[in-house]
Amino acid sequence: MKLHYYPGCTLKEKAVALDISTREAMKRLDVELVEPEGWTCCGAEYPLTEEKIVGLAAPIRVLRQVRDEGGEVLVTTCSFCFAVLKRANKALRDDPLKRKRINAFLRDDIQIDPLTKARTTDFEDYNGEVQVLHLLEYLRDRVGTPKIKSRLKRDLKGLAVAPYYGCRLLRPQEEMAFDEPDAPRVFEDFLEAVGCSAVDYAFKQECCGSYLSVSLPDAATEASYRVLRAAQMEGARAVTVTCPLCFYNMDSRQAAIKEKFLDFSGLPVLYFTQILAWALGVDREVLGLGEHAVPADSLFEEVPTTEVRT
Amino acid sequence: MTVKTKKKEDKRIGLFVCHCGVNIAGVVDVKKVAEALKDTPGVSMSTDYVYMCSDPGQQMIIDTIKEKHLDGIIVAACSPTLHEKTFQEAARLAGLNPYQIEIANIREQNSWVHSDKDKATKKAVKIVKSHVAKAIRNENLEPIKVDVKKRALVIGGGVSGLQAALDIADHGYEVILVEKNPSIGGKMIQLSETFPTLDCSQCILTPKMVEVSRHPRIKLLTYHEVDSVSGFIGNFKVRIKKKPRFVDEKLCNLCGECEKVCPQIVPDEFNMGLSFRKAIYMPFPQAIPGTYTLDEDHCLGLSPVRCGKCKDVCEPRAIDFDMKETIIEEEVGAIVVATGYDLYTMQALGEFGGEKYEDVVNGLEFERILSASGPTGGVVRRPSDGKVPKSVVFVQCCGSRDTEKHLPYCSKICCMYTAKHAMLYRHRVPDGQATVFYIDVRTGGKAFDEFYQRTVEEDKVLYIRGKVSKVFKEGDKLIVWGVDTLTGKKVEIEADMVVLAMAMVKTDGVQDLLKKLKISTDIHGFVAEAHPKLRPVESLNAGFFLAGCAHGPKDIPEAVSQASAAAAKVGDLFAQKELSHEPTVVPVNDELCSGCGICVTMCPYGARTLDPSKGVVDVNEILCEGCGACAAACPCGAAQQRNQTDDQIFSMLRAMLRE
Amino acid sequence: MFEPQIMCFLCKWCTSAAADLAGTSRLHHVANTINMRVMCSSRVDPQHILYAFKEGADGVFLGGCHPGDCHYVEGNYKTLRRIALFKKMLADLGIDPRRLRLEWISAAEGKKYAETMNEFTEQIRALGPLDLNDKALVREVVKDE
Amino acid sequence: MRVKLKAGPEQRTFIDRIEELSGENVFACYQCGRCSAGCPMASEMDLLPNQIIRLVQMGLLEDVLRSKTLFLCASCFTCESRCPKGIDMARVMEAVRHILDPKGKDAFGPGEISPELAKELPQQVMVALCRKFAK
Ligand SMILES: Cc1cc2nc3c(=O)[nH]c(=O)nc-3n(C[C@H](O)[C@H](O)[C@H](O)COP(=O)(O)OP(=O)(O)OC[C@H]3O[C@@H](n4cnc5c(N)ncnc54)[C@H](O)[C@@H]3O)c2cc1C
Ligand SMILES: Cc1cc2nc3c(=O)[nH]c(=O)nc-3n(C[C@H](O)[C@H](O)[C@H](O)COP(=O)(O)OP(=O)(O)OC[C@H]3O[C@@H](n4cnc5c(N)ncnc54)[C@H](O)[C@@H]3O)c2cc1C
Ligand code: SF4
Ligand code: SF4
Ligand code: SF4
Ligand code: SF4
Ligand code: SF4
Ligand code: SF4
Ligand code: SF4
Ligand code: SF4
Repeated sequence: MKLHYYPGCTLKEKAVALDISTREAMKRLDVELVEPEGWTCCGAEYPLTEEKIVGLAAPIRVLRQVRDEGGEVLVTTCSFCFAVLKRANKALRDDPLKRKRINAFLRDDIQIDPLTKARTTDFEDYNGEVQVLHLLEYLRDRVGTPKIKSRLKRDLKGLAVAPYYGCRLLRPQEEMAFDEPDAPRVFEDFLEAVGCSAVDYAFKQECCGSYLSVSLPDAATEASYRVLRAAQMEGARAVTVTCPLCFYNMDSRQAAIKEKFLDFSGLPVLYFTQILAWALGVDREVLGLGEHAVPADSLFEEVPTTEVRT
Repeated sequence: MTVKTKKKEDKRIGLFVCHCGVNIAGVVDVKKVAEALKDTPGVSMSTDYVYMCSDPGQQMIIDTIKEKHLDGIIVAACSPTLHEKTFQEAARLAGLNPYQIEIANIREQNSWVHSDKDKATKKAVKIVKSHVAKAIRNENLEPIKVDVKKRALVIGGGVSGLQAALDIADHGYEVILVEKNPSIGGKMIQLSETFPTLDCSQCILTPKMVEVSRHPRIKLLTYHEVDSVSGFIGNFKVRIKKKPRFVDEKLCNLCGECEKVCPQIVPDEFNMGLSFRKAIYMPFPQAIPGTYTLDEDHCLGLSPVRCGKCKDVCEPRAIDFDMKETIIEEEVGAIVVATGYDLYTMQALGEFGGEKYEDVVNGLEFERILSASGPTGGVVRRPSDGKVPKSVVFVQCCGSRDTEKHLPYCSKICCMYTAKHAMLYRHRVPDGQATVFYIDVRTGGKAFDEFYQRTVEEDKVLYIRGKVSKVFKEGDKLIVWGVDTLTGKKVEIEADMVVLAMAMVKTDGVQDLLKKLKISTDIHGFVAEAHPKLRPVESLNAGFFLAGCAHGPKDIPEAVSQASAAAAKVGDLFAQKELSHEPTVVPVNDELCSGCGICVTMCPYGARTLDPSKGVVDVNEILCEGCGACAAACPCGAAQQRNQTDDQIFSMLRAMLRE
Repeated sequence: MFEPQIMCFLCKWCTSAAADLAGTSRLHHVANTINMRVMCSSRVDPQHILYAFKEGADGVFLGGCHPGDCHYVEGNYKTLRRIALFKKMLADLGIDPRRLRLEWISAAEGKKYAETMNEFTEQIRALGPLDLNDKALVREVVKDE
Repeated sequence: MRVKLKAGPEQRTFIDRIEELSGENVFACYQCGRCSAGCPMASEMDLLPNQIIRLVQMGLLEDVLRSKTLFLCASCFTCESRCPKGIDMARVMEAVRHILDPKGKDAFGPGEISPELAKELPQQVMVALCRKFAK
């Protein structure tokens, strides 16, 4: 089965592991991921004031492309991309004025050839037809736990993993609308489906410092430390994330964290798709574990994962 | 009810124009008005007089009605709110049906607000003419009369229900009190001490409970529920379901042997799940009626094959596994709804961890922890490990005043009970720290603010103005993240226990009952009052009264006042020999009614129902208050208001507007 | 000067009481209005309003209790919805919807009542006499005697 | 220190502009402080989120525009998810940033990222940061 998939720019360069593990895992669930032709960066941040709405043009262009290619659903993994695509899509569905303005904007962009100034393609307004889903949501609602379970090739023996939602996946609830921000289940259910045990800890939905990582590295270090330590105190052997920025803050910053907070001893960080792919039998070499600052290899070695006979 | 009336062509109408000294006559040429209408069809005489409402004025009206055999009169004078009753009475004395009297307001709405004599006179003529048009079409009416069954049903055995039942019974009427739980007492019996005086709750409530159980005119039905209600004010038929208790109340001698042998352990509702009871149990020692109850949902199986241990040890043979649900029928004239409240679930506020952490409790749980009869014998111990907490954080407005995600209203009592909790905790644990997070402290009520001030000043409770965002656990401590908006500091507190002042919400499941009663609620599911200021203890639906927290958040003093007020209103009703009701209602013309049901949805009182067998609407005239909303909505003209029919309105408009 | 005729339907509990209060307070106002007292603003059927226009009213006023204060719970909400809808229809019938005014005036607002009467009369005066150019259409909609 | 409150049209324009840009009713805020209580960045801020909105209510434009807080908000929506009045503080912050002197210095521009750091950072963070804080 073919499914439209938006990797986003980070996955093409810095977070290749997230991209590859996603593809490999989905293959084993009979899903072939296709990228919308000529996709561009979604803008990373959803514009929060009414005057910046041209910022919607980028994500809407992607969504329109998906629609034009006959896609009904678009999945993403990166929480930032997901938030932008989903919110932009909803804004267009709900607000006729935005719909008009963005389409007018995109119409110029597509119909007029910049050189010949001739009209090129016929343009059909985009009205929010495509459904934007996060891969976790897709796995929960479209693939389903029974199917995932039936395809498992390795037994992770209840490996204690702390799910980290961060800030973009569930909030604002009215727009993201797929789980409760303060009592979420979707990540836990995923981990249990692949054979891990989900660690319950108080910081799973606290922010890791996000983009302040650059302008205010100390604050991000501290924020990430709080998350990691809370997970570790509840017995987690690893933290799992959906977003390259969360990954960066929690993984690359660990050296700085250890320097600043002596009580912290390090905790591997994994993309959720790496766990999924591993459980589905993908070879370790393909998982991109080399990108990690905190070695996660040992985790896969040390945890006795036995092959499930099929 | 209509009485035989003359056809409009045959009617003889008399017109009496009042001078009101110079009040009217100074601006309106009253003689001209009387003169102008003399020849209007239907008018058989017209006259003017200086003071119509004076004794000679009234006498003149009476005499003229008799002499001239008038079928209706128009008094053109002041506002009908002033003297309509006066002239109706005069008409009655003259043998005229009082619904044939029309008052044309030419004073307040004319002579007093205009100075141009000519315009005012012309306007007066139009006003009077319109009443002539109406009067010739008025019907003779009689007030609608019904009997009253002088027995009341009170639903709910909390402090409100108990008070209402006692008051009504003391007025001399019979009362049936229905309580769904095995014992009466409601939430109040679970409280430790009560603000603002700190009386022990059980000490003040148990005597009332005993009084109810012994009152010769109160029939107490615990473990019962209302199954259905039909009829109308003064004449309700109620079916009440008796849930099987499996223990004969009269035989059980409270020996407790059954409880000892019962193998089934169940969380104890009375102690808010902080302790356990057996499947056969007494809810609490002072429960009324004093009997054990077998909880069918938790018993191993009500049969000697499955268990039957309790039955074996019961010497008086009180236990009967074969008891069945039965239905009782009663007739009553009034119903008091006193079904109380519940607390909002802690689950709804995931960020506070109420469902996750044992030591995050709600207000009622803390009441049990404070109570001398509670699971810890009155020593403050936290649920997880029984340790005495040295730091307790109280969070106010949990779920209340949250328009966005929870409940928009203020729960009204939590500021007071939080102050009480903090104070009592400090009394019990003198070296403990109590911290309260609040947004506003609302302590309106007699001696309430003094109580709160005492908590702060004498018991040194730290009040922090800000809302808590998150509670989480680290080791065996709870960490509370809040803010002090007064200093602009984000604060973090380590606590051993957190008490959440959860919002008061409608009783779980009460909507089913209210649907059976067909009474209106507000958007939060509390019973709606007829008027927020002037009829606060009556439902909009005639014959229903409300008391206590069923109507909305309130404390005990208010709940009890409301219960007594509701009882007084029931007394009012029962003091009448029969009920009489304005006949200016909107009946239905079966021949015109298409059965579309539009009017049914318009009626705020449920007076109209669709009769599926006849395919037309059925109107209960007792319930109709005569607002006319249905009449305006009926597309077939089948709903006509008595003495304000569409025909009358059109003819009045013609009289007013046609030159 | 054009003297408009204005027909006012006033609910018994609030606006009619306000009109009485304007009287007891001697708040003089224009004599162009004439009042009919109804039990509730929701008693007024659009037919009545249309009929008033047909019989010569240049403006029609409808007064009720403030939202939340209706003696019959929510009659005024029903009126509000009904009138909003009806205004659209008026335009179709060629009657300027501004000729119909709905206002909440409580029993305590005698002053508001008097001022509203003045103001509305001026507004109608400015609009000029109602010219029912499509009387036939109106007649079809309104039943006659 | 005592501030003189001016309830003039200038203040009103500022408040209206914030409301228009953010789409939030700033007067709905009843100063419970919950936004600040849960804000992950509050400890770095000179004014707490609830103080920002309070100053907007009072029309104290200068104080708001001067605050470091505007550039410490991570748009994490924690406050939004818990605000009892449904106010999205991230939007208010963005609105205020929007009316900051357009010719002023970038709070944080791409130029401030060293090439070494840029090599390591995920692309999204640079895009996001510029969107938020650059002119
Ligand atoms: C934590 C806490 C502390 C408090 N402390 C104080 C205090 O110190 N001082 C004070 O003045 N107030 C206090 N209150 C408020 C007090 O509890 C209430 O004002 C009072 O209990 C209201 O009584 P009620 O009879 O209206 O309702 P309830 O006590 O709730 O009684 C309602 C009764 O109706 C029954 N019922 C419900 N539905 C049905 C049905 N369908 N059929 C039959 N029966 C039904 C219930 O089982 C219950 O017995 C406190 C409240 C809380 C939550
Ligand atoms: C500024 C203000 C605004 C308010 N607004 C509202 C509001 O919007 N909504 C609301 O619900 N409530 C409001 N209230 C409260 C409301 O006024 C009272 O609740 C209500 O009036 C109380 O009525 P009462 O009959 O108890 O007392 P009163 O209205 O005080 O009546 C007492 C009567 O007793 C008479 N009297 C006194 N002594 C004697 C005597 N020795 N012999 C004979 N007669 C005597 C007095 O002359 C008076 O007529 C407001 C109050 C204030 C001060
Ligand atoms: S054993 Fe029988 S008499 Fe004794 S408490 Fe139980 S039911 Fe009552
Ligand atoms: S029969 Fe039921 S109630 Fe009796 S002892 Fe057994 S479990 Fe308990
Ligand atoms: S009574 Fe106090 S604690 Fe309760 S909702 Fe109202 S303000 Fe909040
Ligand atoms: S005294 Fe009056 S103004 Fe002050 S808090 Fe109480 S109710 Fe409010
Ligand atoms: S007049 Fe009013 S109360 Fe009577 S039946 Fe009609 S809608 Fe109901
Ligand atoms: S609206 Fe008129 S026609 Fe329709 S059911 Fe009611 S009375 Fe009958
Ligand atoms: S949480 Fe909302 S209401 Fe409370 S202070 Fe912050 S913005 Fe205002
Ligand atoms: S969105 Fe900004 S203000 Fe709100 S909690 Fe996050 S960082 Fe703080």
